[in-house]
Amino acid sequence: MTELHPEMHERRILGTELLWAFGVGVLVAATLSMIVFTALTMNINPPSNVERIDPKALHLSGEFAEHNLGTTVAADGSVTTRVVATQFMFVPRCIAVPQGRRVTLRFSTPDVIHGLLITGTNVNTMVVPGYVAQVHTEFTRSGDLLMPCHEYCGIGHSEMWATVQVLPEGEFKPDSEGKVSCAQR
Amino acid sequence: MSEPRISEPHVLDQPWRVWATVTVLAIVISGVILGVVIIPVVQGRSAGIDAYTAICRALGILPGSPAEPQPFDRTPSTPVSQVTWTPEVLQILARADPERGRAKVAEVCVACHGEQGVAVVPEVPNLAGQSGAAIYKQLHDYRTDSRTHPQMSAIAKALEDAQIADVAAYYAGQPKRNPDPATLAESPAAIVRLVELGDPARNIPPCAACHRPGAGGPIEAPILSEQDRDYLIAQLKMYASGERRNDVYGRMRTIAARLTPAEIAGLARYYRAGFK
Amino acid sequence: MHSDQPSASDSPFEVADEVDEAALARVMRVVPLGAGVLAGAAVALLVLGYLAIYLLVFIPRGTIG
Amino acid sequence: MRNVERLCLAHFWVAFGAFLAAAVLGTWQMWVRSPLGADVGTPGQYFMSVTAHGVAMGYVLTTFFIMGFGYFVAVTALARPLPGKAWAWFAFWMSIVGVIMTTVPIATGNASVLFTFYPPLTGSPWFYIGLVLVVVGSWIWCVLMIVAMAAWKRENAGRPVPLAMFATVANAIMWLWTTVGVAAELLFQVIPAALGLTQTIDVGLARTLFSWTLHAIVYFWLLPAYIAFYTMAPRAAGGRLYSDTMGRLTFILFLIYSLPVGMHHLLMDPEHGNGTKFIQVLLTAFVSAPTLLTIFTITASLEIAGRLRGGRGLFGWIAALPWDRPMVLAVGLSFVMLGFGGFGGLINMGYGMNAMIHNTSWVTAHFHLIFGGSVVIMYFAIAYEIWPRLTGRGYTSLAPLRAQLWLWFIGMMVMTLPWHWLGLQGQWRRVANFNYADPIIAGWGPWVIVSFVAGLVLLASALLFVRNLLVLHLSPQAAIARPLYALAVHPPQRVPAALNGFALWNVLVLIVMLLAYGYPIAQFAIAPSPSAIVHRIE
Repeated sequence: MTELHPEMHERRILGTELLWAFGVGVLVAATLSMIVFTALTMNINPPSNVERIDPKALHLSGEFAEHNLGTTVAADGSVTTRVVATQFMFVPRCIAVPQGRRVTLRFSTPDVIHGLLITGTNVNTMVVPGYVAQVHTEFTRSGDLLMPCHEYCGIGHSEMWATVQVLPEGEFKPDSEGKVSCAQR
Repeated sequence: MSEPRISEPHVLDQPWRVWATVTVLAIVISGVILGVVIIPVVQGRSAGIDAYTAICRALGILPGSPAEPQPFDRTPSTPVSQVTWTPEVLQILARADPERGRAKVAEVCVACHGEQGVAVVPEVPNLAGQSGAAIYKQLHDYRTDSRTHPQMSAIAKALEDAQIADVAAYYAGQPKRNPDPATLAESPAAIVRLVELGDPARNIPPCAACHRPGAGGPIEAPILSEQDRDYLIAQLKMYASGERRNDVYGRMRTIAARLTPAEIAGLARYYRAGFK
Repeated sequence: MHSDQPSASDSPFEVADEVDEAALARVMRVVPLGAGVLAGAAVALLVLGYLAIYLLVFIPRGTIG
Repeated sequence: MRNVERLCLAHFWVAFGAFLAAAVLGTWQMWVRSPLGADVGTPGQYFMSVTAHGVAMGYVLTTFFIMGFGYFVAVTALARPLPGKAWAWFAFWMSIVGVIMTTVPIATGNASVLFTFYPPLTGSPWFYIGLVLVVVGSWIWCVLMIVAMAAWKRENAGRPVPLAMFATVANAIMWLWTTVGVAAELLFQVIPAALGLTQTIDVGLARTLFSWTLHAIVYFWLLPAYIAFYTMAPRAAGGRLYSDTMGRLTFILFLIYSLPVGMHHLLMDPEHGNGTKFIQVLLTAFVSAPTLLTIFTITASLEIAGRLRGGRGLFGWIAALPWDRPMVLAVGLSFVMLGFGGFGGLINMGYGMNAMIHNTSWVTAHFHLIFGGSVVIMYFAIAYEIWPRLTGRGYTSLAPLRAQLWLWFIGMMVMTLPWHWLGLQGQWRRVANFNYADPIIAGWGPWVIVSFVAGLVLLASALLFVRNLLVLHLSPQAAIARPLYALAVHPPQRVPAALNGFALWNVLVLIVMLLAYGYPIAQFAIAPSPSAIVHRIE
């Protein structure tokens, strides 16, 4: 070793490591820049909504009282769906949403931690007692989708899911109060 | 470790300290600038949200996404039950006195529900060993007309909160009679399955997930073992038809509506089991 | 040797190994070319896969905010 | 048998005993979830099993293995007696008491809250108190590791701490930082609620505190594998470690970056804003740096070995490696699983993209590949490597060892690749059964069965592993042929203080943690979330 200029040797090793580290840095930057780029141009964020609500009195609150749940079209045309996740069901159990329109989904729970996703879409959020979870999205394809609870909420957790009907524009018809319910099939 | 050793090369150490600190802090600060300032402000601009609001939303000081307007609330409505499980209510339950409850029971409840909570009249629920929270919830609901019954509504309205808690504590303290496994084994497999596993195909959770002691379900869920058969059948039917609706968020209305009459009868038989 | 020390007498890290220094010097002229290519290709594939999933699966499922 | 060897073996056997039980439970769970298991088990039993599987694999296997391995490294790498051996035994027995206190309520169904707790669900207080005892036992281990290294440094002023010990102490210090979050959650929130002293829990705060621990704990489990990569694999392959400095830097980077990133587990949570989530996503991207540095350094070390053994050309050295040696084989298989698992992890940390796979089988697949695959296979390799040194006995044949490693690799790959696929389609986690009558779910059935079959392969491998060790205990006495720890191409003569201790890095960890977690935790004091009523599963 000594006859081969160990200092040079060691420096070369560190040089290759630095070169590699530089490459790693470039790749890390590439993954991050994808995130930043889509956040800036397409407004992509993880669902975040630090909006507090008392889980103990959720059923007394106006917004998440039983008959306000489901999908509503407001006067300005905005679509909001309100769902309660409770042990061990979603209320309502079937949700109608329009295809290709911006939808705001709002969830809360009166009891324990739940979570949900809608299969084949990017709708995914935790439902934490004390907060209103909110997802803004657009459903790109019509059809019936599954909305299961994906966080352990007790022994009955496995049977907790709802159906999401993504309705084409023509079939998505609000009633006189602006509410839209699932089509009976 | 904090004291540098004499023979360690400090000359070499200085750049390590400086550059490590600079690099790590640069990464964190770039994260702060991007995540808390640049991204929310740009997003807010496209959604018509001012920069201050967007930054507050990114920090979680204001609710909502920096990229979307917040929806409006709907007007309040009539809830199906007025009971809330606040620490104060749980305190009332915890401070209840079974002895005062015994006196009230002897005065009012005994005629139908029995001294020890074993019903003496048909279609009346057994209350022995029932969860105190469940009894409290039902009496409270009778008082607010969330649930109605020719006799019970009037009786409950004559009771105060603390008295309700006392009665609940008294009956909750009566000995439970655990279901007799031999009797349970006689139940049809389909009914046992419904109790233990629910029915995934019909989206029915297992009854045991809420109605067993210590199941971890809703606070107000009653314990069903040894319940009166006719009472259970009547209640499940009323839930199914929507005649009874003091179950918060329709948890029982939804499930009962999916049960067949045969299953309702079978479940009522199952839960009566062990009651000799 | 202390009795607490496991029997293998695994010694501190300086214990000489069977590597021939001349041979080591020879291979060190090539190393880490193979490793760099192999690891570089693997990591590049990972990042390409990430970008592919981001653009081809995630975005088409609908934007969220 | 001497005392330290007994100490190490006691820890390892507790770890692997728990591992075997957890492997049986895991396989059973996959049966229950599959279309074949529609009538097997109740949800109550299933969640009891999931709790036991998680506690056994995540807390018992890991903590006991890491403690035993740490004692072994402290004695062998530093070549000096272990300070505070009585304390080490005390910590062992305290942890054993903790494990028993935890196991009993799980087995009676009084703690089916899974190993990640989920307040406001609460189980029996004994469950949590037992876990606290295990953690306190591991804290004693941390102190012993730090003391051992400090004593060595006093006696060897100016010399670089052997890399194996440097890394072990890095892990010990990281673990002390890591456990702060979960300890705060358990001691101030969950245990008072489980004891009935409080009736409500601030769930947002509890989740945030747990996230503090949740990612770094995985690196605590991971580091023994990396210690083997750096200090054992090069010598097992017949080569040298390419760079000792990079080894030190890697473990330092783990110490810094594994902690302020836990909030990427909360990307879908409502209790934090986008901005604070983004900061931790950015830091998460940098936690890939130590792993990517390791991939390069270790591959280069193996390349040295392969070329010394006559391998030529760009990739000829790969074939020339001694794949018949369990340690070399395990490193190769571990790297393959690390690659796939790392890919899954890249997707997980994708900020908004996390929504595509959060709480789906994708995540389950990811951590089974990374931890159950690439890390646990290195636990096997470490056990195979040091068991002869602890017992003074030799293997009569290496074939069953290789077979066991291959079975584990095949089982893990075949189990987790379908999980990735199913997760992408939205198959969710933590359920006792699926409604295979549903048209969306029906198509998943065959893949769930494939992963169940792979689970059987894993179970066979787990049994073979324990059998291999038991057989060794009965084998004849044999001398150990080969020293354990690898030399570096350039063994360090002097290293800067920054690379020989942790004072600087502890200060940096503190600063970064304040920046990353300061406000997210303080917000619960500024504006507490409305609390949730405790739901008791007892």
